Amino acid sequence: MESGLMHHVALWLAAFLTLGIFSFLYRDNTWYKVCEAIFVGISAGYWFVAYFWDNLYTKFWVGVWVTPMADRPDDWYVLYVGAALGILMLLRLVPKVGWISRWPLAFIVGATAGLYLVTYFASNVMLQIEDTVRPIFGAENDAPIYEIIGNIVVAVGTFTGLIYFFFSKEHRGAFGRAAKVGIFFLMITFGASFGYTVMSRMSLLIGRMDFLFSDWLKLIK
Amino acid sequence: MLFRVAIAFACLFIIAGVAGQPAGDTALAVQQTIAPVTSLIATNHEYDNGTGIDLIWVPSIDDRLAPSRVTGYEVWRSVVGGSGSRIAELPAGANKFTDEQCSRESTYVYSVVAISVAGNAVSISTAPIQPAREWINLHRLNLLAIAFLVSAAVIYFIQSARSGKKLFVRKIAGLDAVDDAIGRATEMGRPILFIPGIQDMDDVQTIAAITILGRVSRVVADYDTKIKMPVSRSLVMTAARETIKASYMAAGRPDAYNDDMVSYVTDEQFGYVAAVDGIMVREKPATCFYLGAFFAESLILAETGNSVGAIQIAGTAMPAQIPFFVAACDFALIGEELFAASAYLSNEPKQLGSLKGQDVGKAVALVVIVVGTMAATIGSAWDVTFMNQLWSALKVVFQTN
Amino acid sequence: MRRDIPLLITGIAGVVFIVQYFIPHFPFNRFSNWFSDWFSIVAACAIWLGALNLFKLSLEKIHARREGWGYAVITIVCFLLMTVVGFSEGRDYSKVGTGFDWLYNYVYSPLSSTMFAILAFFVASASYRAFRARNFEATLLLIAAFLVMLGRVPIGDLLSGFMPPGMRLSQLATWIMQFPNTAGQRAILIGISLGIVSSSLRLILGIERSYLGGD
Amino acid sequence: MTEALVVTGTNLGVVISLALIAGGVIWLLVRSLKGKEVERRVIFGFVLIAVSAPILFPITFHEQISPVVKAVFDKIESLPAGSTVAISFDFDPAMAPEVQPMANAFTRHCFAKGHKVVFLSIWATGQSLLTSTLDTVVRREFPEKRERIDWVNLGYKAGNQGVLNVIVSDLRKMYPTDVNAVPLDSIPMLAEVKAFRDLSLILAVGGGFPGPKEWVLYVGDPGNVPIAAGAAAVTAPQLYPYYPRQLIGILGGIKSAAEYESAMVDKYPQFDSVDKPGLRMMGPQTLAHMVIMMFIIIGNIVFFRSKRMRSQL
Repeated sequence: MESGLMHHVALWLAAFLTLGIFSFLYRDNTWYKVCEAIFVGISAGYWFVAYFWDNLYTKFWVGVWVTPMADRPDDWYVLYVGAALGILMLLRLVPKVGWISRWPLAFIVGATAGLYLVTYFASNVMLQIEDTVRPIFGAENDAPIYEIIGNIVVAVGTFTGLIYFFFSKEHRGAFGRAAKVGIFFLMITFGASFGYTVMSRMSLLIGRMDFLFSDWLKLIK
Repeated sequence: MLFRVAIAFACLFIIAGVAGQPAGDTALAVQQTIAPVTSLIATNHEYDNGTGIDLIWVPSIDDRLAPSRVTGYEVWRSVVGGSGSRIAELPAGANKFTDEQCSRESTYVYSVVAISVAGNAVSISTAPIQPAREWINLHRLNLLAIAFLVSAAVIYFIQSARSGKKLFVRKIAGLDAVDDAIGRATEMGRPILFIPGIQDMDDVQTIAAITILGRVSRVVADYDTKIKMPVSRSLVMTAARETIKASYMAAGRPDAYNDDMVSYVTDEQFGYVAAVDGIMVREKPATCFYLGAFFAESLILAETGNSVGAIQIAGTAMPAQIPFFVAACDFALIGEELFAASAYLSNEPKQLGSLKGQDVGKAVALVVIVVGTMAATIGSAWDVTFMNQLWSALKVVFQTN
Repeated sequence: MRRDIPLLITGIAGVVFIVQYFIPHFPFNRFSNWFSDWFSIVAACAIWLGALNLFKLSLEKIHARREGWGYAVITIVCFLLMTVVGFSEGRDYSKVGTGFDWLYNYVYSPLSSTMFAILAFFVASASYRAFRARNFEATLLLIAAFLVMLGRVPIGDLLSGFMPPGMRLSQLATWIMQFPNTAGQRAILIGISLGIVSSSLRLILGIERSYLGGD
Repeated sequence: MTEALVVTGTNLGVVISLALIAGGVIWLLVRSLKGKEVERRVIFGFVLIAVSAPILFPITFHEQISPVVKAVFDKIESLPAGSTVAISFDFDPAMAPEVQPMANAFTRHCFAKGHKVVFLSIWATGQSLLTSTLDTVVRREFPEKRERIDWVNLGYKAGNQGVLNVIVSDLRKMYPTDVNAVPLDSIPMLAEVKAFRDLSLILAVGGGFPGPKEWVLYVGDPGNVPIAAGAAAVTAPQLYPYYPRQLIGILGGIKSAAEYESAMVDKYPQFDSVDKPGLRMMGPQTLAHMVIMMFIIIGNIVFFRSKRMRSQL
């Protein structure tokens, strides 16, 4: 791969940065601050470059200029709309007309609101309801008992959980008790997700430790 | 739809008829070659922009022998007045195909070739067909109807609230704490930190965060508290500045506003978190708001905020991150509460009316869940026809595609 | 005027993007693709605003010799290094073997994965601090988390080894994830989507307008 | 049950680190009983020891394979030798510790069964991780397997699910050449593979977007190809709805990777000597989980203690 020296420099650099970030756990210190400054600079630069080449150049410039006419999709010209919105956005740099940048912003907000409204309605409300509506047990009664209990739990949990989210009705009486059961279900959900995630998070730390012990210090083969 | 059913029935009859023939006949007739596919029909693909044509056919009889003598099918298309070409290869047993590469200007003729080791058999060509495009996707009509119902409820309650009808809205603990939390920062002389998530303005959670920022910064402007808002997206920076500026103007203190209240850090998730963590331990904010779309950084932020003794109010609609906020923050807005927050904080009747509207949606969901589960259980356990019909009707209504 | 035009734009865009979902006919069938293209172009333009802001704040800090100005120098140098290398590599800037790729692999990536790994420590401190049986709700959270964690490691099955197969802790953990967890997630998801419907409507109808700023 | 917990690794280091943790926990407990809060850094210290000690002095458990994982194992076992299988590397360095062990185990399994493997990635960040699997597993452990005859590296293509949408019906349209610019038409092992729907199995390793879910929606369902997922533990629950109809099996997180490695060793003893990061990481995982559960217990002792003390006042 790389020459020996370059590889060593790379390893030591990566180790220096790794330990610098870890040092934050003890307390804020100069080493961490240096790593933080490097991180912000390098990553902001990364995205600046990536946005330029991937979006402005590859998407817009290539789309309206480089690609030969015959190979273009029939709606290539709409890319100009994007560029126009982008330029309006950049007018923010000119104090006198900076307010025009609200137009592209308003467009983005409106389009996002419209898109989310229908897609979330379709994929979450409709689909989740459809999934909840299922028999608790079937004709043959061959479903194992844990599954039957599970199905009841899903139906009751979804029902009471939704009741908890009601805003315009006071949580009192039977309704209040149902909402209370709902919050119990939510809490079990949160606990379970938390416990389940621990393994993922630990893996990341193990990965870093592995780098320090084996790649850098070569303590293990 | 009816037409399709008719075709399907026709095919079934043909299969049944063919299968019913004496076996000896076909065995004698087809020594070397194989039989072609039959009943090939081309129809317009419904509800598209005029690019699709559906093909359906009855597989070659030899495909039904075991082991099948047919190894696969080829679909050929020719433009009327032009040349033909092979557009697809399908495995044995296939009986339908959708050609999605059509042009509305052309008329097509299709044929299907059954392939075997011994030789190929070409079917009779379809009648010429031209794809059509439709204006409305009727498959989504159910979605349109239900979405319309819920939206109408929201708009109705907004209107009725406008006309002065009193509305009850339950307490949301995290939002009742907002004023106190800002007041605390003022007393301590420390800044408040507002983190609008790490997504851009094309995420509705970020937009919700910015609308809440509008209410929060209004209080901040009134109290003359310091607000710090590092962001990870440039568009969010622009929108947040507009929002805070408007709040300061509304509070009658435009001079106190400063663009540096909002600063861009970096688009990178963890680079941003590293910087925000640094800001937290150095400036020791009295109150932290984490509202918007969050990923793994949720717990890093919440634990660091806790270590500097900040009051933390969080809210997200990312199901995977809500548990961390619930566990590690003082107040957490769970899912839907994030979207209700700006309406709740505004305390304007028309905004609160929209909350009542979305409750109608929940009521519909509750009824469907109860009725549907009962129908499905009774229907399948005791085989009650009416219940089964009700169950499948509900399934159809809530199906999306 | 400065406020009415943007409100009109939001409303029209919102309605159009709802309607496009139901219309397969050109040009509606392309709208969502167009929007994602447009958005990526706008975001690529807007990052200039962000980068200039980062520069401005850092330079001000350095100029005034404010506390920590040295770190601002490091940030600017790193930013410039990355952009100069990135632009000089051309459009294949991220190909394996380029200088940009080297910086990505040995600077960006270790920093990013270490920051991510720090989360493991915070999971532990949050468990210690937050999982306390303050009330019934908190106790449920605690028990669910405890059981699922136990079920995910071999120790869990060792402890419950006396139970008949099918009722061991690992299976219990799976059951919790499969049923109660599904119920909670579903309620949350349905709620969120209805919340989105109503807040999107508020935006489209122009009732919610704080994001647009003042006059 | 005895079989599920065969602990190997019996050196002094294990004993010392376990003693260290046990002693520390007792010390913590005593302190807590005296009603003192524990500082965060102490907790961090415990996590550090619990994770690093088993890395330095490996402890491994034998994992019992669960049905969702076994389904994948059995599928690869049941394919006739010489079938063509694709492994997609759709992850980044941050996710790699969790999912790369799965990709490596899949690779070994496919080669051990004599299958042909198509490697690719639809994540830009996946290319270098794919290269590292080729270097450390394919070229080192299977030098007899020849590139473009037994395996091929298609590399990365930008376009997310758009790529999948195309390759399901036409591979050459998206990938005219492999990563070394060799035209696909001149690659012997791909002579029969015109599209991804011609494959016998696709192993989608990843966890973000696009990931296994997109493979199911854009390739598995329309192309009628069996798909198996190797996913990060965080995203695995979201894949369960697709099992077993649309996904033949799911590996979720490092635990499943360890189970798979255990199954591999049982079936193919020759792999006992290779690096098994899944099993290796289960040691630190187990210890870390135990330490965290200890903290929950101690945290509650502190809490009840202080509550009682308050009520006595």
